[in-house]
Amino acid sequence: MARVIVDVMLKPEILDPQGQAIARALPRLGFSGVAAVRQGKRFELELEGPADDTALAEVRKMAETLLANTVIEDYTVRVEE
Amino acid sequence: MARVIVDVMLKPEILDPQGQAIARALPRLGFSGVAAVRQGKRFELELEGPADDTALAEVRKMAETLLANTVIEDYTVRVEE
Amino acid sequence: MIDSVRKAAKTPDEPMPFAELGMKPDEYARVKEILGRRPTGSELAIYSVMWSEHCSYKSSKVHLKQFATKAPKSEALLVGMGENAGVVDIGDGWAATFKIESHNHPSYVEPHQGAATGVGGIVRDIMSMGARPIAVMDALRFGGADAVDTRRVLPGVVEGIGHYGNCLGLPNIGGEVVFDPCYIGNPLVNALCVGLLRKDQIKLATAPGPGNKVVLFGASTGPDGIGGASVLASATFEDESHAKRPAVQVGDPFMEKLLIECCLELYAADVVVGIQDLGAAGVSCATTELAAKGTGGMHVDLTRVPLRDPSLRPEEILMSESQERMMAVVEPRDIPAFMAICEKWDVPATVIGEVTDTGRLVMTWEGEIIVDIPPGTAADDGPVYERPYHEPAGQAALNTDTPDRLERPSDLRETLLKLLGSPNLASREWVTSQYDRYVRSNTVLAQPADAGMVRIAETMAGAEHAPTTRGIALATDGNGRYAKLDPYAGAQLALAEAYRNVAVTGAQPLAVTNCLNFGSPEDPEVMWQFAEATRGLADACRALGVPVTGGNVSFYNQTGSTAIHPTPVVGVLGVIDDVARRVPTGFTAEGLRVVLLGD
Amino acid sequence: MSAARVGVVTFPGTLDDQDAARAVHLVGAQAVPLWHADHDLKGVDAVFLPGGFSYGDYLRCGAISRFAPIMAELVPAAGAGLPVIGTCNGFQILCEAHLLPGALTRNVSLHYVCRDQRVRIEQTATAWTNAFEQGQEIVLPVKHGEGRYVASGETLAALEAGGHVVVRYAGGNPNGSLNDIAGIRNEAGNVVGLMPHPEHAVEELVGAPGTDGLGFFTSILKNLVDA
Ligand SMILES: Nc1ncnc2c1ncn2[C@@H]1O[C@H](COP(=O)(O)OP(=O)(O)O)[C@@H](O)[C@H]1O
Repeated sequence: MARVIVDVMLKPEILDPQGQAIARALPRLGFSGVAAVRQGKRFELELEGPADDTALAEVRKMAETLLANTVIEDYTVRVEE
Repeated sequence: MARVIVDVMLKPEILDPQGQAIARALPRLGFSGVAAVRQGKRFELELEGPADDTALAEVRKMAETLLANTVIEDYTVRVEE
Repeated sequence: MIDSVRKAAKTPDEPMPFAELGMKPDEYARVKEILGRRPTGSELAIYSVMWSEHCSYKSSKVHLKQFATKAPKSEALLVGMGENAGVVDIGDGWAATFKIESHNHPSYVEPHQGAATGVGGIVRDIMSMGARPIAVMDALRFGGADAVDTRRVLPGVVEGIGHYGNCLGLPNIGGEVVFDPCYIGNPLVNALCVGLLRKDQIKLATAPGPGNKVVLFGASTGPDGIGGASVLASATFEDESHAKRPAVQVGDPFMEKLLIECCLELYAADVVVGIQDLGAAGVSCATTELAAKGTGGMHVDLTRVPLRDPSLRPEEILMSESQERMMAVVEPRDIPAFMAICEKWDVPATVIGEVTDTGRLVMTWEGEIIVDIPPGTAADDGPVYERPYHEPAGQAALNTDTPDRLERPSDLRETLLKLLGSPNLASREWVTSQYDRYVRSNTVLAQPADAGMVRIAETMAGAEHAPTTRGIALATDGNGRYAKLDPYAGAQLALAEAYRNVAVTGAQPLAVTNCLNFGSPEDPEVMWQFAEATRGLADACRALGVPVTGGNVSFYNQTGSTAIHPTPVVGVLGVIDDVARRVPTGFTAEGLRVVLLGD
Repeated sequence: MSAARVGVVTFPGTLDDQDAARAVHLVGAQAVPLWHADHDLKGVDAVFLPGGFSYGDYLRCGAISRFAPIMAELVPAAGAGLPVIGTCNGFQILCEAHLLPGALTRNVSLHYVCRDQRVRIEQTATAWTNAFEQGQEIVLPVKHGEGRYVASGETLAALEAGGHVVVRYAGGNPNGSLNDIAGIRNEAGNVVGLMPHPEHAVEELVGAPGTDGLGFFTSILKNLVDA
């Protein structure tokens, strides 16, 4: 059994109101030193088998067609060590 | 400038309806081999300065008080290479 | 090792953690007397939750009785107090069922999920009567509007109620938002749901007919809200991994929406003999109550309960508060049809047991008997307390301190501005705009009206019926400050206000539900407030001719030893013959006369 | 002549299907229930994808629904000219299925919003808006948490240049949509998606004040009769 992580973030040109709201809130809460925040999604997939090339190709297809909406989002796939 | 990643996931014992809904949908969409899915949040923080110990301690405090709801969520903080 | 009945018989003196589970020594002694031996861990789990204040109403029962004994005769009442929710006849073959319930403490710990699961719970109560839920309302109390903690609690609560209700497709047709410093450490989240059914299709929580199957359906069971059960698990198993279980339940409104549609299709197909939602005490409550009201016996194999977390122990399964679950009693020949409907709606369903005529609720775990009890002793014969009460020390002084003492304001304009700017009179739009009031397209009145109204335009599958012009109106009201000054009159004023708000829409008030939010019943001064409020409400219901059909008591609303204001929240349901004749709130045309009624 | 048949799709978690069916009946057409798990459009003349939280809106609104068996039928049929409208969650599904360009994202306010919203009909040359006047302002309810329309710069420019923006928010943008976009159409004009809910504005007694939503339903009737 292997765990694969798919990170999905809005493309840089797409407005991220959640990230902005956090960035605006930080100074009010007494935090300084953060220039920008972006919020995205993280998926943890437990595979039934090993994270071999076939499995990863399959996960990439899932990310491409389901987990991310590539009109507005980018994704990365990686195996958790 | 450094980028710090905060990953926030529901604690393992907490119900994750989103992850479950995705896991249930996958076989119907023709994907097999995934035993479980959990969905969480990923925050990318651009720091104004370097990601030194002080900065990371500050980010950890942000995660604890704002980015994660520690009643139901765990978080991890790491510097992006 | 499993703490089986066999083991319990062999180790009669083994100490059990009853005190940690909130049980008093005399209550534990009664359990031993009932069973004739010490209880197993699983049995203790069942008795401790079923005899808790929350499930057994042990401190309130003696007072709540008045709602029945003083109840006015009502032709409309089809199902009264004691079932999951009351049912009233609203004409043309239709019946309405409604109830209000609190989810105060969970909403303080985790505002979004606490409030969301509060809505989920009351909706399942309504579903379990055989009804389609058709609208929700929410009565909320927070600390001061500018308090830091209110900024944490209020947005989460509103978002939780909004998200769960919106996702179920239930219009939110009204409610209250009140700010008062007394609620700062203990906000109130009271959720109301109303449902609609054909008069002849009422379902009850009962398990008759030996041989009938017991089906658990909906979400799988996880370690939700079983902080308390960890005591048992660790005491019985010395297993560290069970020591820390979450007290928070997380809701899955999508699963609940599927459950609603699934249940309605099951009812229409007539494959349900009895049904019960899984609420606070989960499987413990559903099995003991179904069995107690049925033929009297039930055999359940707990290992068949589908688990989200395979490490759960039987005690934890029994105490789990996982949401979005229901339990049905089904005739064996109907099982295939039942399962097919569940499958259509993607709702997992599992046969976990069978109705028997042994008079015993028996549960097994990996082949061993771990529970063997008379179900009625857990469900119905819990302890009943006549708690002592007396008037609070400062009550008289409080009442002599009248408004006459206040200085008359010299600047009316400033006073008016101050009033308009006060959080308790401000617009509620920030809240109501987060709630869907339009879904189902039957909402005749919602915000800003003082009562919500929905028309009855349902067509129920499996029932022949002509269209109707009827509708129902609902209002909830309550004022903790009045009740603090005089709980007897305060409860009556709450009823009178809700009653008026329903009446002015053109509807005839028919029935009452209530949520009684108080401090600790072990405090005689709080108990006095409770006794006075229930007496007041019961008397007022008799005077106005509307029966109480159900409700909920929430005790222990306090921070340290300081209780909230006594806060009875009263909901009134009325019926209108023709919704087209409803009277909206507000001036509708220029030149109309304005008349003040009453004094 | 038999009544025009408008299919109304129900996904798990769909909420406004009964409302849509009722609106279809109100204008004298026949509403035909379509089930997400069927590979069957039942020969309907047009399809309405109603609002709701299909699959709980988990992952992304409409992301899971677009893989439903009924969509495997709907996508080619829409390509071949079948009139299709999606409101709210229906719009989100149409975007996820790439029958319409762009995407719907979290409201700028980060809150769900339910309110009566003034909108302007920008384009009457569609199967669903031909009963309106060009530029007509009407009031429809909006109720959504993820209704902010976004698309790439080129896509936006193409939408505007082609006259594919069908409905625009007027008097305040409830969600931060780019160019105040409330609804769009495809190239051919048979597929329309919008965030507001015409089906909640068809009777005086219930829903939003007025009956401005009726035009969408009379449009499709007119379209089918004229065809
Ligand atoms: N928590 C709530 N949920 C739903 N509706 C609410 C809530 N609070 C207030 N409302 C609605 O907002 C409107 C205004 O409320 P409120 O200011 O309390 O009115 P009033 O003072 O006239 O009773 C009413 O229609 C009421 O039902």
